[in-house]
Amino acid sequence: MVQTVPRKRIEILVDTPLVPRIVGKLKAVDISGWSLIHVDSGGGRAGEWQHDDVTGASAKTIVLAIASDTNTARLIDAIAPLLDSYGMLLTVGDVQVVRGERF
Amino acid sequence: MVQTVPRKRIEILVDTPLVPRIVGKLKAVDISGWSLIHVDSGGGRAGEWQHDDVTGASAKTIVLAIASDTNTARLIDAIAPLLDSYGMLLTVGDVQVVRGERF
Amino acid sequence: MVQTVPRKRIEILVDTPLVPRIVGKLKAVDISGWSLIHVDSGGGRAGEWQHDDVTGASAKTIVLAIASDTNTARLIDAIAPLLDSYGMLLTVGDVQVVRGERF
Amino acid sequence: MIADTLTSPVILFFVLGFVAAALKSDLTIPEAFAKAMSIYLMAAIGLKGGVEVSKSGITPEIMVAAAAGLALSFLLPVLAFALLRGIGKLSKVDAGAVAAHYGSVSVVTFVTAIELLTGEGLSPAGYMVAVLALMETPAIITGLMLARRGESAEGERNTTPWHEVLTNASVMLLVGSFVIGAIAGSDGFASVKPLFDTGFRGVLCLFLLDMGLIAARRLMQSRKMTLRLVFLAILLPLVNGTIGTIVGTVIGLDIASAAALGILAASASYIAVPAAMRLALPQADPGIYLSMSLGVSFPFNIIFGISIFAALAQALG
Amino acid sequence: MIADTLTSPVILFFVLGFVAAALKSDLTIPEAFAKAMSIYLMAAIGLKGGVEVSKSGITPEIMVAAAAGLALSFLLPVLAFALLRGIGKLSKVDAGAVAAHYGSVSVVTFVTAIELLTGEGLSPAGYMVAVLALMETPAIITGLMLARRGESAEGERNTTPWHEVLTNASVMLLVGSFVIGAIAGSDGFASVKPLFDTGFRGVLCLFLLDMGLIAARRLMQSRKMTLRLVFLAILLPLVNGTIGTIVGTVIGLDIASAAALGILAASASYIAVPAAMRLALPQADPGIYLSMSLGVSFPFNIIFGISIFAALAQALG
Amino acid sequence: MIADTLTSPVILFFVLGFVAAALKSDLTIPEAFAKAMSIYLMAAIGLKGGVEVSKSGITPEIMVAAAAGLALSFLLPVLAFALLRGIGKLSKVDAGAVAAHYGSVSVVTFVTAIELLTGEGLSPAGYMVAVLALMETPAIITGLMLARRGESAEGERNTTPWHEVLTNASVMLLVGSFVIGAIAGSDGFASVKPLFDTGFRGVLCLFLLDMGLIAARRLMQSRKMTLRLVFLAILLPLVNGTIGTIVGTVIGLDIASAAALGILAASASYIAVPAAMRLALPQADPGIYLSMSLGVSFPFNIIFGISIFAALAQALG
Ligand SMILES: Nc1ncnc2c1ncn2[C@@H]1O[C@H](COP(=O)(O)O)[C@@H](O)[C@H]1O
Ligand SMILES: Nc1ncnc2c1ncn2[C@@H]1O[C@H](COP(=O)(O)O)[C@@H](O)[C@H]1O
Ligand SMILES: Nc1ncnc2c1ncn2[C@@H]1O[C@H](COP(=O)(O)O)[C@@H](O)[C@H]1O
Ligand code: NA
Ligand code: NA
Ligand code: NA
Repeated sequence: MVQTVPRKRIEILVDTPLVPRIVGKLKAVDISGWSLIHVDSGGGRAGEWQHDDVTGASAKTIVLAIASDTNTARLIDAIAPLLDSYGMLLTVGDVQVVRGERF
Repeated sequence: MVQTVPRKRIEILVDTPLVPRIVGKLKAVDISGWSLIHVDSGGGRAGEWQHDDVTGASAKTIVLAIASDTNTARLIDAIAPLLDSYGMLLTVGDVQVVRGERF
Repeated sequence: MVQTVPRKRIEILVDTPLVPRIVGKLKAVDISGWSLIHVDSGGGRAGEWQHDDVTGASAKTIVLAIASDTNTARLIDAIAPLLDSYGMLLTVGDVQVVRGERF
Repeated sequence: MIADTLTSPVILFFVLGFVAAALKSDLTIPEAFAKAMSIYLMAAIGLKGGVEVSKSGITPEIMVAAAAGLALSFLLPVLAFALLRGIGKLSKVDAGAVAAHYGSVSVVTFVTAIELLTGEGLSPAGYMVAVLALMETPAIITGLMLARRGESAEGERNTTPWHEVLTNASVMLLVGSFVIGAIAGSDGFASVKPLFDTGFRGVLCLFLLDMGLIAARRLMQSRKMTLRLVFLAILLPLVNGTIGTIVGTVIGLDIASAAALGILAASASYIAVPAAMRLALPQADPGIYLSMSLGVSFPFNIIFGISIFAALAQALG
Repeated sequence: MIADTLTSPVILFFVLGFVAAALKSDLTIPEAFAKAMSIYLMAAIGLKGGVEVSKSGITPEIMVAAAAGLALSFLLPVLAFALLRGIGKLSKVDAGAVAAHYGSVSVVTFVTAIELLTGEGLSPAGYMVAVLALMETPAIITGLMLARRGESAEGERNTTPWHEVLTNASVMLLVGSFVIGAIAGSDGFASVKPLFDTGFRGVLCLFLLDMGLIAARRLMQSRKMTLRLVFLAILLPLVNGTIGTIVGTVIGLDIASAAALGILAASASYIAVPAAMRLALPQADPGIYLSMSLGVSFPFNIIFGISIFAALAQALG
Repeated sequence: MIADTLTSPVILFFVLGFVAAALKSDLTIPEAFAKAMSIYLMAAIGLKGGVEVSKSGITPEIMVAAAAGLALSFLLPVLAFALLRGIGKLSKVDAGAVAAHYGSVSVVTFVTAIELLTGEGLSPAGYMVAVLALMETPAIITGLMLARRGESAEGERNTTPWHEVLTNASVMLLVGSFVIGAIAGSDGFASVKPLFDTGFRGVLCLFLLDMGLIAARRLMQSRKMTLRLVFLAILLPLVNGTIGTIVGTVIGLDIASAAALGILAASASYIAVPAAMRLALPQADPGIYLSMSLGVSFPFNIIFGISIFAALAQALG
């Protein structure tokens, strides 16, 4: 069977206007790539939002990144101080990655 | 290092017209938030579907919710009876959440 | 409490034009269904891309499939040789599936 | 008329879409563009209908046509249900769901009919837009009653989604722009006419291109269609359309409006009713009702039905 | 004018959207369609403004109007800030963020005003488009200064996102098509006029339909609006609009352009400024500034504000 | 002509997009809107071409032009391949992939050329749309053959995606609407002309705005462009366009059609061919072929190429 390596699957739900800042943090801790997943709408304590409400300011996006344990820990440390003011949601899960040496 | 807490990552793939019902169930079991992820198309035993086929009735959406173990168990119990007739797909995974006390 | 079964959650990030090929592989190893998640943009070693750049050729899509361990292993073996030339990213995680006997 | 129909760009674009999908071309119309076009088409016919009614006022003829439309939408599902159970061998739940679709209407079929009829010098009355809006929902009630007859209320009982049905997008948009047209009148309409009138037929071409793609893909991807169901998806428009045209003639509508009523009766919903059924009858199989209404009846009505009921109305009128 | 306003299709579509959302209808306008319409509207008014200025050339009057617009955008937030702190009881950060919105402008309010005023025979000068573009950003600077006054630079200091603010989409598009219109002139514009001129009012109807939906949903989903804030979201347009109209009259603008300057001052941003605030003041609550500008002030300006400042300009002029 | 070109709104919007992206503005055109516009543009030119051919019938001249187009598309990649290997230092696989792009065509470049040429009183013949459609695919075959020459069939051999190539969206849409135009003729076209003719140039402006954004972003985000490749992305259009214009003149086309053939030869695909290459040659680097065709050759052709080959055709004709 093909070799797999354990990596972290990081999901950051964040206001769309703030995505470039998050991507900046990812680059700063040497995470090599990211993908932005389209979120249509959502709801939480602050009420509900829809992607399609002209003012891009209330839309949210999921930043998905696969990273090594070390880089993940560095990212969490870098991002944690922003979590409250930015209203972010950050989850980390375990995955196996095929040919994952490059992450 | 920043503190993380273990939580459940619940993914429910469901017909788009039924999403409000699922969100109702989430609220009923005190899950505080949810996000809807855009699914473009898919296929299964009942054939294939595309999001862009005018009749919204065949589109599907992923309801993503991060929740505590207790709330997750309550949600599963609440939703399980509907799984067949609604044609849903419900998965639960483990994640670490940063500053996750509020979930 | 409702019964759940352990399954694999497979995520394949791949160039949109190649999705039909991946779906063909899924069918070939008897994975019963799949869903395509919309990715808006991303970045990696080869630079950045956006979904909205007229030429569909640089867009990427996530193929999501829930499958049994056996089928997952067969899929990985079938897809691994393509990983490099196709520029794919393949991750596998563990999830619990409700009423998952059919996967 | 059928020859004119088949060389009209509107129909030819539908055929192009159908052929492209049958050849498995990757041609697709972005969802947002298709929705934009359908919003445009509904706003445009609503406005135009309202402007016309602002001229005539609410006449007894309008009331009669409205009553006829309501009655048809309430009653046609009963006949359809019988045929779907008898010939189609469908379960009660599936037969009820399908019957609701055929009692309700398809906005695009109606719009296409208006364009083609008007091209033949047969303009249906403006108030038919209001009849269209009225016919969208009653069939849902009848269909649900038929599907649930004798059903004991066990488990999580799915109640009728009244709210969703009464405020559904196309009813709001049609009724709303009809009212706006009636308030604004010809003068108020003049300033928006370049968009809503001049471009109409061209937009309809592109929209039918998409509908051709969708209808053909639906047919090819469906795993639920039996020959019996295909047969019924042609029989029901014929039966319903004939009834509708006769009713229209009997209540004294002009030829064009009687034909339009026939086409409304013949057409089957594929947006509002499926959404309602998914909520109220989740156990009914969408593969059946969508394939029948969208995959078979829609193309049949566009290509043949419109001409058939126009001819029938002329023969009767 | 208010009676004409209320029977104009443009406003009636806005009302339709508002009512549909209030009834919780599932009517929605696809995001891509809404963005497409707003790009179209901005390109169209930019072009038309530029073509007009290509005829008149850059006159002293234009320079004065531009200076007045800049000054208003810089200074109006100061007054707003005081009212938001005093009456609204907002924190310094929230008050600064909201003040920036009210100093800046709403393109759609401006476009709707142009249409309604022109319908009354009151066409504002073409260069007001340039004034619109100039007024978008200065308020952001003032708002940020007010929010941060006395703040010690602790933790991750959020710097002013100069680059994002100066190159934001609507500024680029308005200024760009203004310049294109000025270069192309009437002759160059002739070839694209069918799209950018003829269809304009109809597109505005559909866009305001969407804005009605969005404004009402925003109001209903908000959990942050207090009566005080609703009151302020009506008071601020009245105060700012009055100041703007007076300034316009005093500096010698024609009646229509003075009214337009009043409406610019009254209008509140809901695209460019929220995006900038999210970056520069992430701790400010979007629930407050979006609900005020989009949920209350926008509808107020569209339905009442335009008529009010038109009447004021006529009274003063 | 170049002076007219540079003050045409069509080109100025392209420049605006390019500048906005270069300034890293957040201005973007929603994907669905861009696709909608490209569907509209293709349907419109297909229809117009078909209507014209419905008047002239299929003449020997058309057959000759079609044959010339096919031959160019088949053969131009051979020369391009040599230059890409020699000057560009590309691998065989990358050179074959790039060569296929330059043998094929860009619909938008063609459409822009038609508009600009027509503005100068030089209308290419209607059948050139058919030539455009014919030139899309042959280059793919040649490019793949060149890339695979001498390659041993090891591993998972990637076969030519015949089906995808032959039924690709733009071929279906161009050929389909061409046929519809030919069937409907002038009379049938009249009813849809307001949409497909009147609005055309305005839509092209907005579409080129998007293309400007995309071309500049592609250039800036690319990490694969060397000076040699930039040079080739300008040389290849010049060489191919000169050959195309000469061939057009030699086979006896009128000046405008010869210029159009030159522009088709000069233009490089960035939709159909990249998709085919991704499937058939996944190991070729999309960063190279997209940056060359979309980032360099497309802007070059739009701004300079069209004028150059128009001048050349006039000099030769
Ligand atoms: N438990 C959750 N699971 C998934 N998404 C959430 C959750 N809580 C919040 N969200 C998302 O985050 C947004 C803001 O949440 P809140 O700050 O609680 O209003 C919501 O609108 C959702 O899109
Ligand atoms: N570590 C990662 N996490 C998430 N997505 C990634 C990652 N690396 C690459 N990607 C995605 O894969 C695409 C191609 O990556 P690359 O081949 O490194 O340029 C990127 O543009 C991203 O969309
Ligand atoms: N194993 C699976 N993994 C991911 N998505 C699935 C899977 N099975 C089904 N789906 C999704 O659920 C939809 C309905 O599945 P089915 O009921 O099997 O036709 C499919 O069209 C897919 O979008
Ligand atoms: Na019917
Ligand atoms: Na203002
Ligand atoms: Na070429």
